[in-house]
Amino acid sequence: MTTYTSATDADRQEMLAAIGVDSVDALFADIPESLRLTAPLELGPGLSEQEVYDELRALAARNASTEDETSFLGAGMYDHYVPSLIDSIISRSEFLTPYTPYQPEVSQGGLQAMFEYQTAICELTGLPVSNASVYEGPSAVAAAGYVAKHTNGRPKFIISRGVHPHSRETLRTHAHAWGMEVIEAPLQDGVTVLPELGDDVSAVIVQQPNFLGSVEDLEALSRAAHDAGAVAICACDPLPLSLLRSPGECGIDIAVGEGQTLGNRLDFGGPSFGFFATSQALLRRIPGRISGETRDSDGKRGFVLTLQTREQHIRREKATSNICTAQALNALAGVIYLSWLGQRGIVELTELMLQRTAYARQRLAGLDGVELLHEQPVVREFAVGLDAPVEAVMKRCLEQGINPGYALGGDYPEHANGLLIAITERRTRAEIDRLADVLGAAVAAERGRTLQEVGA
Amino acid sequence: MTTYTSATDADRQEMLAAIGVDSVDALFADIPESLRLTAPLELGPGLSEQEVYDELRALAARNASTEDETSFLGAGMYDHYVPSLIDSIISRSEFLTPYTPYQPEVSQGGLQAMFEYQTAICELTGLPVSNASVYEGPSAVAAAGYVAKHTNGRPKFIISRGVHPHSRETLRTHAHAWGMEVIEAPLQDGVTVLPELGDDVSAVIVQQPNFLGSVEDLEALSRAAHDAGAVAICACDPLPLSLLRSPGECGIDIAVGEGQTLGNRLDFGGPSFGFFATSQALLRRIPGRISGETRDSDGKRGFVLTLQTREQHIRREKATSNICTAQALNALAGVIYLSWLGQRGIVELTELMLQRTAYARQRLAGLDGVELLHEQPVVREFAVGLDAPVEAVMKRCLEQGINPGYALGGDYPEHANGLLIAITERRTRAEIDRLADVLGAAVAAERGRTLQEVGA
Amino acid sequence: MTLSNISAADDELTIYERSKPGRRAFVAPALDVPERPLDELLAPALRRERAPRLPEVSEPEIVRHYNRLSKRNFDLDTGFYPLGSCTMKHNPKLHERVAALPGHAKLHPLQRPERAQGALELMWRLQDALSEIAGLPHVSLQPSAGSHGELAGVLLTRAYHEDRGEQRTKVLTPDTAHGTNPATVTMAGYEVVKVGTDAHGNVDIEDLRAKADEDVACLMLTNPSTLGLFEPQIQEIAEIVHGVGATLYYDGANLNAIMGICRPGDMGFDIVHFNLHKSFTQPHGGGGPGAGPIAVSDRIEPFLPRPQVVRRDRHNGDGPVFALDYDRPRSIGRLRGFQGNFGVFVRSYAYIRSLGAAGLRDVSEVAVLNANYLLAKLRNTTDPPLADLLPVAFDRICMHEFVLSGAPMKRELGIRTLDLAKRLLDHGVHPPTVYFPLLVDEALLVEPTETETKETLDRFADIVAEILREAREDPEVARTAPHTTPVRRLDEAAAARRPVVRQPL
Amino acid sequence: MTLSNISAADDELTIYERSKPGRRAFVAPALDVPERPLDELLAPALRRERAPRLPEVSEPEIVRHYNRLSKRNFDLDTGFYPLGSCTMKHNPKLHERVAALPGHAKLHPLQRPERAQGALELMWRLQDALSEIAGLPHVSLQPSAGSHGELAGVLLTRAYHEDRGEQRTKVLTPDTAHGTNPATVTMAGYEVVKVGTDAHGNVDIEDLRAKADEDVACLMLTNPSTLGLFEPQIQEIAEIVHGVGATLYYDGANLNAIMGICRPGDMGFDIVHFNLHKSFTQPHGGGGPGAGPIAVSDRIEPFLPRPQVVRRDRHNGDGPVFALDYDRPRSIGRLRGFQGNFGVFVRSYAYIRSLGAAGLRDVSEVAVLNANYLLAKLRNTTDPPLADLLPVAFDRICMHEFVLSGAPMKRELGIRTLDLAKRLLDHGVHPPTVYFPLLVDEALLVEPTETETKETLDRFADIVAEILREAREDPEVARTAPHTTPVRRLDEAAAARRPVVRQPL
Ligand SMILES: Cc1ncc(COP(=O)(O)O)c(C=O)c1O
Ligand SMILES: Cc1ncc(COP(=O)(O)O)c(C=O)c1O
Repeated sequence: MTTYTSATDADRQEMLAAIGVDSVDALFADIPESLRLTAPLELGPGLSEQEVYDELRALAARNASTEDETSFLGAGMYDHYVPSLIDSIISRSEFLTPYTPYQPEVSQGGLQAMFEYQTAICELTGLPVSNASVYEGPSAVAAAGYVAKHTNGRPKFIISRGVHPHSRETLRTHAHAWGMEVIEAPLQDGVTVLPELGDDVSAVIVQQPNFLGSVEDLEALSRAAHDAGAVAICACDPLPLSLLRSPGECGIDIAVGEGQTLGNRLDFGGPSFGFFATSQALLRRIPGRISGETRDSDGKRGFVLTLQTREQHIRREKATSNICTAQALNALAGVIYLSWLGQRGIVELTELMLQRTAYARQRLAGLDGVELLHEQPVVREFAVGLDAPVEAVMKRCLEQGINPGYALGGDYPEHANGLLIAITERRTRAEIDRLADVLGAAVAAERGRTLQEVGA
Repeated sequence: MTTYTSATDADRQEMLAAIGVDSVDALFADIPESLRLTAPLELGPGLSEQEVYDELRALAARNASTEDETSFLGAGMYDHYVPSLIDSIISRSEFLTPYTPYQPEVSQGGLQAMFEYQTAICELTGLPVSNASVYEGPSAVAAAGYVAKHTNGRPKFIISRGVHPHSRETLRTHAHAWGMEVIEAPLQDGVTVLPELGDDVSAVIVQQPNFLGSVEDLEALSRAAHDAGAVAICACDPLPLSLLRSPGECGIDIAVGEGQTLGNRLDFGGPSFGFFATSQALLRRIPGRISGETRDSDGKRGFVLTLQTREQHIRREKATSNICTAQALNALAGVIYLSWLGQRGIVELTELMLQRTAYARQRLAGLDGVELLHEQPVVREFAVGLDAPVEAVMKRCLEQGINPGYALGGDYPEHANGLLIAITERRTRAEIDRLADVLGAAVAAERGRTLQEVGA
Repeated sequence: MTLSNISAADDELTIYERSKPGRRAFVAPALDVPERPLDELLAPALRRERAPRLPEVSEPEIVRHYNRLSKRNFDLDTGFYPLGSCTMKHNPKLHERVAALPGHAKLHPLQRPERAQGALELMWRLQDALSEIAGLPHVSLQPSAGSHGELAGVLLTRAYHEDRGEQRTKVLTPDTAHGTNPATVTMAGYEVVKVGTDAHGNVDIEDLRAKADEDVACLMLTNPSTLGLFEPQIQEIAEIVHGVGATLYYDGANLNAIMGICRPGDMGFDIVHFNLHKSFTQPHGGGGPGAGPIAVSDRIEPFLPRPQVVRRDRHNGDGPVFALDYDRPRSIGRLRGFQGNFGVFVRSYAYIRSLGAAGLRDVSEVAVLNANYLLAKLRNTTDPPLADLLPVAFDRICMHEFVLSGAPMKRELGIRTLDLAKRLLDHGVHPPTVYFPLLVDEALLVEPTETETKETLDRFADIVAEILREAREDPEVARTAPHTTPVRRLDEAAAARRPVVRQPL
Repeated sequence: MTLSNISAADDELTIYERSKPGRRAFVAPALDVPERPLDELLAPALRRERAPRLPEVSEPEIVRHYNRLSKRNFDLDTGFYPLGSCTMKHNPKLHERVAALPGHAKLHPLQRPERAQGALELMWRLQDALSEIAGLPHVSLQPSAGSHGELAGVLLTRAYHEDRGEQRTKVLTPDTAHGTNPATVTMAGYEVVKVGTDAHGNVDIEDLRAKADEDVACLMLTNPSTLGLFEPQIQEIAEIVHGVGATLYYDGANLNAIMGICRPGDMGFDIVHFNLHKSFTQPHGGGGPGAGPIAVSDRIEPFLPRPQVVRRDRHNGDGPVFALDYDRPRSIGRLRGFQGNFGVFVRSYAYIRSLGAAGLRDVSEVAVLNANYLLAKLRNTTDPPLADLLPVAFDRICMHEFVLSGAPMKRELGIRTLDLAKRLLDHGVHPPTVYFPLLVDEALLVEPTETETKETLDRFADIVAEILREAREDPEVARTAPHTTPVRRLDEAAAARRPVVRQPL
């Protein structure tokens, strides 16, 4: 059994003596006899480090990672290259192990990094204020809804069907507790069409680019929201934002999003981080930590957690949110990644994805039995419809070592055989060509089968 | 193309202006025109980080590592479990990136670690003095020979055939330049038999346990050496030393060895480190760095590189060795590993290997067509002879995902079908049983084939 | 002798202040497809005029910048970190290694379940272990942190009551509760009602009785409480709460005191959250990531978040398969995207496997032993008399942490708890949690954890004594502390008055 | 205000001083075979009575101990490290990642070649690249460091001459040579003969002519020299050396100045060693590991160490196979075990692939540009007049490094080069190499490398100026420096007088 405690038997005896009790059990006297466990927990014996390593390696070996297949999966998290310097920095114990920086004098490293992070997020979103991170993308959408609720107290959310299904469901989970209604705005030709917006609408929530990959007309959407006196909320994908008009320019009040693509690994969905940026007007309603600049008693610049009167530990039931531990280390990876990309690099990276995605879209559109679900401009992801059962087609592709993407049918019954395909900088032309060949063959084969069946 | 330089075009112009030349070429004016390259080197274009990573991953994938097969390979380097804390400590830039500690006031971390390391090596070898590391095992044997040469100036080395073949060859490479003769002492029943030792013998060199796994009678061997006025040198394996009588107890003058087994990965043979420990008498003849305790101007304890008058940068042609850069980071891994094992742990680990090795030896000895090459006591490794062509047998085992060990024939023609098998704590009973089954079957099959051939 | 220091000044630049046009670290992989005009792919009207302003720096500059920044942080691998309620225990290095295995780190969250069996089985086994530890049959790993787990718990409570046709309006929390409890209650659409604490530091049973009525949906409790005291009347409390049909919620932040010793489920709790980044060693990362799984009783199970990791036995004897079950009609729905903070699960699972049942129990025994020893050590210090200057808030055997009051110290020596905390920084020790719980004047909440040595505890007691002796001579030293940190005491008020929350460019 | 510091004292314990009986980190895997009596497996006579005394510490203690120790080191990722002759350039983080891939890190050195094709191909490609950079056709990767490469080179020289039936006795080295050069000559069984340096810092050709005779086996040269100067008469030198039938050896420690600009092979060198831990970014590790591959001409090739990595083309068109060639009858034999420091090869290969031909040339251009800029910046500093106080040893355009003399500073200001070096430590900068080369009085050898920014060079010049201004006011500050380091100036003489080289237990 591994142990991380240092108390030797001699230590224990000395310590008990100092306390003035004769056994460790005596320390648990406050626990009613009837509640004390008499048998050990059913967890089995502890193992040595090597045994645990071997067990976890065996489990990990039963997962097909992006190293084991050519993956075109995206749909909210993406296979980007994570530069080596991120691991080497965030694995430093000084970043990895401290708690939330409650003692700023010995936490300047973390606090300054948060300040740098906030600056970069403001630049990406075109908004003046960012917090230091929230949990992740979909819960950030709900958190934005909570801000809207407090801002205008109206009973309805209008959310586009172009918003990630997980975000929509997460919002619903929360809205129910707030006694609020969630209405979905449909997509037409791949982009959002808003219904009439009455004065009962608290917020309009869209995604940029949306779940099917389309670039939305953010300006029109936020104008519509504002005309109705509603808060305009946008969930956005940070890398495409390097090319697209920013939420801020388009009049969005709250921009949130999933930060995984900024230097965080996939980790089967987490931990990553959510970003949360707002207009100046909403500064004091933001959830979570914010790092702010100040001076020390010698007049030297320093950073502290600021505007804490928003937070649970000060305001308790009146807090703007209950969030406490967030995702600081993942946000740190985010700002390191953005510094690594740099002002020109982020554009070059996104343009590379834009070009390869356009190439892939064209290649696939040219296949028999494959057509585009929409013709809207896209950046890193696009959707196609197959004239064959998508499940069977995917199985065939997987046998060739290609994971062709995300099947849309579950979330979009109207696209029963829809497939969402992501092209990051990791996917080369050769891999895209291979996808086209394999997918084309798989669709042809499946159509053949269905025809036969019909024939039969 | 990746770049790690920060000089922008503007920087370059400013810098050239400050220097007072108008082009970078002007800085190379001292290089004769005829020597200046006019065409770029034929190395191809630089690549992005992700492209280099992908290329190296592809290369690495073409190697069968200890994760890809069940390996019983040893013969000088062993598949031990390297605890996670070693990576996390030695990957800290403060240990990874500094140069040799020429400025002790800002190198106390490295220097104190060396001091701790030297202490642990002294404890393992039972000798009073250790340096801070040499390159690796075999070159350490040659380095020990060099000390002996300087000590008595005699013309002959007697080296046991139980010493690692690479060590013997490395010694020969050096001895030739020193105008010295290298005579090999044979093995009988797996242990060294020394010839008559005359007064022309500079040093007697043995290995513990020897290359065939046998525990040698170190005391008898060093007594013989001393009786002839020769230096007694032992190349030893540090983990078995936790159970075996130490070289110091046995009268050995110089104990050296390969340090890979102490917390260093296999790395296809390097980098690891060599350790080098001696009697007090040889203190001033030791090669390489030594960390020593001293005081600072406030009287505080500190550590410095000491006895530097032995070294090349002070003594130049009179130095005890030419070594400069050694293997500090690997030796650091070594002392961390020894601290991790601890006084009891190192014994527990070695006893586990002892038991499993005994079990494996018995299992294999029981197989038809497999017999032990010797009956001597062993710790982590033993040798068997096969009644079948070893090469063909190994191929069959490898097809089953088992690498059965090291074929001895190349180094020991007298054991044409000999196999050297190592059992570390990584090899479980289940794997040993599997080895027995697979090896047994392979030998049987090959004997069958040879019989047929004979029959035919 | 005055020492100028140019390098220090350089230490304080931000990454933006290091930026210089034309510098770069990233280079893009070669464009390998026919290039099409940008306007064709993205009409100018859709594009931003100016790229976001990001730093322009080389790899060496980035590495040095963040490396130096890191040295301006205090961390757990550097020194003692007795931050009460945060369980700053050692983070085993093995956990980082196994979390980084490509099969974990590079696994896409939407990978098909049949191609992610290892991950799903790991999650299932972790659920199973947490269920055993909590003494409750069902677990959801989805919540991202403790407060997220609290929200899940209260939303489950709502779903439970609504399912029974009840509309309850209030949630009870003790006045010792952590801030996230009341904040969660509000966020879940309930009204907070405070329950008092009695003279022994326990829940004021009478007050509880008075306030527990049919409008109460839930009582949220931390046990041991934030005072570090085990609630001996917990069974009676459970009866009262269940008596009015409310649920009993367990805030698991303090679970480190009782693992393998007793179980919330056995105490009558309906819902428990775990802080995997406390009791189960996920490193805190300077403010996350964490994970806040919840364990619940049978009656709460139908409402658990979607999806649930389930194990299905195959009848062909092929061994079980693990799946994501979305078919949960009464579920409260999702709380976040995908399956939760999987990387955290890997670490906590490795921890539980390493220690096993006996190891986990030993964790709690030593955590409680260390706390009581440090408390005794402090109280037995006579120069100065710490028992008088820093009295323990409630004079009882404590669990894994204890609360001192700095009020007498403030009166006698003229230094506040904050000053003591800041002066501790000069001694290379992280201060305990200060001014929490609110109940205690000038509170210090001290949690040593089980991974600290007796020597470290002794040193801490010596340092505290030394600081107070020093204050007796010259309180100014502590009042103006810290003196040896990268920056001196920072003006938080000024920061809040004129917030500068991003770098002006 | 005096600040006591208990924690600092604790910082200074050794791992042995932290040891406490019964503590442990390691636990053994379960014994899964029938246990046999120890005496049966190892007779008592073979066993040691007492186990080696190793520290008894827990994982948290080990981690904290070495983590804290690390903070007592200055390192390249923390600040400027212009240590002349050591090429302290940035160590790219990618290299650590690729070196750690299991296919590299967990590959046994005796793995059968057909199952290690990736590793052998990588080595072959690295040989190929180094051969191209050196301008010599054959490469051996075996030597473990620069001085090991030197030894290989001189042993090759011996083999070459002996093969031709010659017994030569002397090796020439310039008086500016690094200490490893003469030490190597002795170790290889030759006698050292020093060649002088002329007024311009070049090899004294007349002296060379005088000493170059038929007994000379080799001339070892560093070009650029340890003075940071390129030897313009190199071709003439080659003629002289080859004229007497000797070999010309190139110490590659300074290769960083000329990569892609000119090649030792073209200059007439027969043997070159590389320091992969200098020019090719292997991190120094506080004193290794490194690697010192050698490149040689055709006439030296037959004597290269065993084994050589070779590429064999298959005739079935299957693409090449890579093998270890042991069949080299005239080889000098092995210099070490196995195939060399493979982990270092992986990093250096990754470096060469990342930069490519243009990138490597840019490295040398910027290395030389940075050095000349810093030199100019220092010489143009008027307060104080650094050109007078710290004059450059030879007034020429330098290559990647340059030598200053602290002699005037010592005369005028009363502080020695050593004092300046120690005072630099207080400014968070690592000093240049001091008192080498021996030729120059109070020498400072400054090598900025190409990965430093102009701002860093400017700051360094400012710091030097500031230290000298400070010394003008009060030389005592520098004489007693450093003041802000973990320890103050250490007494090296005392350490050597009564050597304590291990912890007494
Ligand atoms: C008692 C208690 N409850 C809840 C929380 C909130 O947990 P988290 O920070 O993971 O959201 C904390 C964290 O400090 C706590 O101490
Ligand atoms: C000029 C010169 N030659 C040779 C060496 C020796 O190289 P190594 O330390 O790798 O043995 C050095 C190292 O400092 C050097 O500077």
